[in-house]
Amino acid sequence: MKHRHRTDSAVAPLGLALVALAVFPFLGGQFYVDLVQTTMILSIFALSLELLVGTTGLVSFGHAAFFGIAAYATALLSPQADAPSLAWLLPAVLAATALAAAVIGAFSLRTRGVYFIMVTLAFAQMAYYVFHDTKLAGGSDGIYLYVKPVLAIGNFTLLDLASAHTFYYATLCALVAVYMLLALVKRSRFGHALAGIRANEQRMRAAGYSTYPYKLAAFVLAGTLAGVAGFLQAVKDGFVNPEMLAWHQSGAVLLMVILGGIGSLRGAVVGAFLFVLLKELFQSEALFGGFARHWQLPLGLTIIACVALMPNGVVAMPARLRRMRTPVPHAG
Amino acid sequence: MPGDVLLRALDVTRRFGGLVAVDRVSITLVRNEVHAVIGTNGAGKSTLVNMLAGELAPTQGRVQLNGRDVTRWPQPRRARAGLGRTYQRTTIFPRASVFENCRLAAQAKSQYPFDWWTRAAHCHESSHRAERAIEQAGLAGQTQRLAGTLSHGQKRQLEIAMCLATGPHVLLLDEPLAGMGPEETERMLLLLSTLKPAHAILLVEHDMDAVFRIADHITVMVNGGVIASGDPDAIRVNADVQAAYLGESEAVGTA
Amino acid sequence: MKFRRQTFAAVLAAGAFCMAAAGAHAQSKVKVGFMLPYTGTYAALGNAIENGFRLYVQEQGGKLGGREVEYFKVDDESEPSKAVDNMNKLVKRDNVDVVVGTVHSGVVMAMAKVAKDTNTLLVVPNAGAGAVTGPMCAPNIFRSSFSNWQPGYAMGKVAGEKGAKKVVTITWKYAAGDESVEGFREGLKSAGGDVVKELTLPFPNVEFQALLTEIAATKPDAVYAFFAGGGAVKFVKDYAAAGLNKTIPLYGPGFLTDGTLEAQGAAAQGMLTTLHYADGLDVPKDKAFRADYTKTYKSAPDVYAVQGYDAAQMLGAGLLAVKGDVSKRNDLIAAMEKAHIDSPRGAFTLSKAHNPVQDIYLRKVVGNENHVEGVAVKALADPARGCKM
Amino acid sequence: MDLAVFLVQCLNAVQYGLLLFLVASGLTLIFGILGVINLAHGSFYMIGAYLAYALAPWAAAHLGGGFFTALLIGLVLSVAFGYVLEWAFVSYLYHRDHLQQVLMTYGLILVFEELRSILAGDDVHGVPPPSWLAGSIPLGHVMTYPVYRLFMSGVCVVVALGLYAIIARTRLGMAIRAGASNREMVQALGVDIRFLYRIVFAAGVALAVLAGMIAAPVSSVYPGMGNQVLIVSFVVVVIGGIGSIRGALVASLLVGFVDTFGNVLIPQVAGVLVYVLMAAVLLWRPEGLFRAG
Repeated sequence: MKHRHRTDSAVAPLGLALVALAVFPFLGGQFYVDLVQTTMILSIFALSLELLVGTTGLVSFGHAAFFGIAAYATALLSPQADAPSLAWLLPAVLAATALAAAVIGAFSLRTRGVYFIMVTLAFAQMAYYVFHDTKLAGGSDGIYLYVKPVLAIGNFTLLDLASAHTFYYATLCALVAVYMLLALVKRSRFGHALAGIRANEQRMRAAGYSTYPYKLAAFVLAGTLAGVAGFLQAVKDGFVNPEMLAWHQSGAVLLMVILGGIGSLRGAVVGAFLFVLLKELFQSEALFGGFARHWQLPLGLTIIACVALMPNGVVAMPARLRRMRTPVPHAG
Repeated sequence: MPGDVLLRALDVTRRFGGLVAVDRVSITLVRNEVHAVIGTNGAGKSTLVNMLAGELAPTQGRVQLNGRDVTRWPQPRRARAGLGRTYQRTTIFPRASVFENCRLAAQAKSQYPFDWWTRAAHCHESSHRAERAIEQAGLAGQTQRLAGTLSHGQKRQLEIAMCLATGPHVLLLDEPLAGMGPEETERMLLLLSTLKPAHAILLVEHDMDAVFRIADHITVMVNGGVIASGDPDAIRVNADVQAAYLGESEAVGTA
Repeated sequence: MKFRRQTFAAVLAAGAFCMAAAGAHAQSKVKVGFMLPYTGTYAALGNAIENGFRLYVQEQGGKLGGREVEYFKVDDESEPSKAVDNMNKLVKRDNVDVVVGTVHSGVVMAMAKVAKDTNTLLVVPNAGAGAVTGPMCAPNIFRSSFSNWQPGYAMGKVAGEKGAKKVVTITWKYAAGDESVEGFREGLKSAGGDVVKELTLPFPNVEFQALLTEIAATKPDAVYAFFAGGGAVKFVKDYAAAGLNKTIPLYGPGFLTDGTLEAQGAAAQGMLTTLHYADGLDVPKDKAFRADYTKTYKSAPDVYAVQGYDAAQMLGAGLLAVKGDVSKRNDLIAAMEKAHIDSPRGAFTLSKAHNPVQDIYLRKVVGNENHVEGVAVKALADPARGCKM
Repeated sequence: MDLAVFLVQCLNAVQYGLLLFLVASGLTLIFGILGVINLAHGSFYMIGAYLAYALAPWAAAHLGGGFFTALLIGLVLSVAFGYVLEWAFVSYLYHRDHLQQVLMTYGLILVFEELRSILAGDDVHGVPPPSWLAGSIPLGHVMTYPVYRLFMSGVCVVVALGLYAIIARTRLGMAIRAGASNREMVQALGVDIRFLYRIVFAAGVALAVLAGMIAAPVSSVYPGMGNQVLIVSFVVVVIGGIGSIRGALVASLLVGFVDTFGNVLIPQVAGVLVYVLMAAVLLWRPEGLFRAG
């Protein structure tokens, strides 16, 4: 019974959020539609990291590498003049990203704990400098993507990402798809094994799980899904820059995941939206006047307050409040 | 059935830098037999268990499981081949239910890592095996409890249940009685005796009364080497063993 | 209970987004959007540019082309990966008529892309990325500053004329540095010298000692350095501390010493740099500009303020021609193209690719001033390679 | 590269390495003993540099002293600052996981950076070295070596020796070494663990501030200067092995050499070299060169 109740209460706000996102383009101005779309892309990015950090307990500080590699792959594989087909571009980009994740993961996963954090950072920095310092893809100034991809059968265009509306809904679909995929993964045997690895890897090995391939599979899956976000970002902006791979980008997405609440998919999405919302709020000149240019100060203080008051993230807040309301029954 | 040699270690040695933690130890585990390894602190018992389980590679020597050389096999592979172990410090998943703890352990037998569609909870094979292990370990009433809320004794039982859920033939039990009260100890010894017929059991234990009650064979280690090996009666009267244990108590007395 | 509270939270979050979506819609004023760095390394530059722009508008009685001006501001954080969103904030949310920005080259690349896609008028008040008035050039993209190539080329010419045959260049490994060094090489070659060694270090490292040793070992006739901000200060000081300035002259584009002389102190004295602006110019407009700026902002203007000021002038010239009617886009652009900008730096016109065709001054550091020594190259135009306009 | 140039480059490498050590040693202490990942460590370096910028003229005007008076005041302030910071923020982090530490100390970076902008503006400022250290020593025909850089190296060596002496020889050091591995043992030594943590954190902050202050005359002060140092310090700490002062020293020098010679010999890949070094070391020794303990 307990299980059922939990599922119900989780589905209702999710459904509502989905409806809100679906009708948003009819309500908000073009900029806000764009902003929500960017935030959805960030949500996908955060979700992919959640699989590593929340589910598997692998704290990667270099996740932006896959976001950026996918974006660069998109830009490099797209032809200059005519629209590439989504049918081959997306798989190709994801394959490239998965390959990068497999290589980086294979090395990084030899270490653990804080050392893993730092090795992933090191690999991300290497990727950053590859794009920043070489002429491979426009160097530090970045590279353009001129034509947005389409999905067509014969002459019939199914999906043209050049249309803002279509692209918005394509992004929403991608978000839902990634969310559902991860929800499936989390409840599958694979997901339970990952959760076991997070809780106690030694026990999992003693039980007969070869944990390294499991972790590598999670790493590759997370990298590939970050690639979905990178692909969408590149197509949306039409511009890719090395800063997409920079360490502070990895830090920002980690922040979103923690802010929302480790260990739940909702947390990653809520964290991404909250992060963007807070930034918009503090940057608003209408509210803060001239002080808006010091927006990092209230943002920093809010983050500190979040850590102090909401150690388990925002999504854990309702439960926490409830516990504070209901007096704890005294034993005896 | 009795007499089946399930696990055999031949001259296994482990060095850490200049220190020899385990020095040419040979040991044989037979079905329907509890083989206890005793020794002072730092005698190398845990290192030996770790080498048998595959967590630590021996510097020298061989390990055979069911007659096959598994010296180079990593721990998970040995586990899948029927080698189960428990740890001195409990290694349960405290935030999951007792059932899920065992189910996850049992799932190691049918992993299907890329079947992302089937719910883990719907994996009947592992559920079934988990239930059986829980029953065997005497936790039948606690199935839905969170593992972290169990009593210490129950946690030790769960540790064994998780080990059993993987369907092992060989059990390596590292101090299963540590920190247990008399009643819990009795329960655990009873459990071991019910497991004995189908398993070969290695028991590392400090509780001498329990060891001499239940063990069929005892190996005594000092400073990484074996000083005596034999049935309980032989060990009880062994002069070397007495000297070693007396020596230890003397040392404790003067410290 | 639980269900209701969570639902409520979701509604609240959605509502907050919608509320923020409702913006003001006043059409009577010309809307100018500043997309400039207000935090981080380039914050001071962003402020100077905005001040310069506002100063010109203020001088015109708060109007451009007869219409009042309304400002919108976005902090670009010098962050290219957020640049498209930030640009959209001005273009799509605030519906500005023109965007002014920015400092960082990578950010400006993204801005140019959005400006092109949405056909928004863009005036770049600093970033010298060659592509903006090169391959990315467009009718609606203007620059009031310089291209990285320009000061580099001028310095190369001067260095060559001063007899430097073998020159070592040093810069961060990034696009702006490459472009500047490329310009320098062309200038130097045209005057008979050549670059014998190109030293680089990863951006934004400031540990120069190893490369200074390398320079000392190479013993070139001169060194050309491209750095900015804290890196520029540190490089000039390290160069002097290593004693190299006594035997090997250090040249650079003006950014090496602009706005940083207080910090560089004695180390920069006597250094020669080239830029489209200088202290002590014999330009009446400059004297008036400086007096006004100092009075208004209680601080001395710099080249960034001039670039901001001229961005406003260029826009003003265009708006004047169409009497403030921004819908007459073609006429507005044509007027901007033809404008003679009476800049504090000296009058300039715009090239076909919309980059200033301007005198590049040779300047010498004297005290806390980049004092003008003369004109290094008169009316220098960027080659605008790759521009099809 | 002839021998003379090679030797000068070695000097450069050592000198850079020693400065890195000064920043990284504080980080590794806080990391190893308190178990806190402190992203704000770079901010302390920045605060140090701005302190030097603000205090030197003030000390000269009011106390008659120059750089060293400022250095002393700065150190006292930074210890007090570290002490208060530990009490106000960091002490909540000990029983939290690494992720929350990352989050909170990231928040602190933003706060410090904005406070810097509000209090000191966004311009680049120079800090003059004390006049008697302003000279330089000739080195070969063309080049001279600034005395101040040698002084910096000297300070770093003194700090390294001091840290070694404290950790190896004193009761506090024993508690610190024990604290890295075993909290109960610290209590057995009769040291209040909370007090020990507060002291160690304050010392870590003071080391970073000191590094910032003595680097200020060379590096000048500018926005964002802390972030640059942060990442490379983390690299040093991880290569050396978390919590190991000796490891931090060796790793600093290693990074100093790799960076110096990388920039000169293979500038094409200089950017990634330090990270390649870190990845290589960790693949070879997954817990750094020297494990603390």
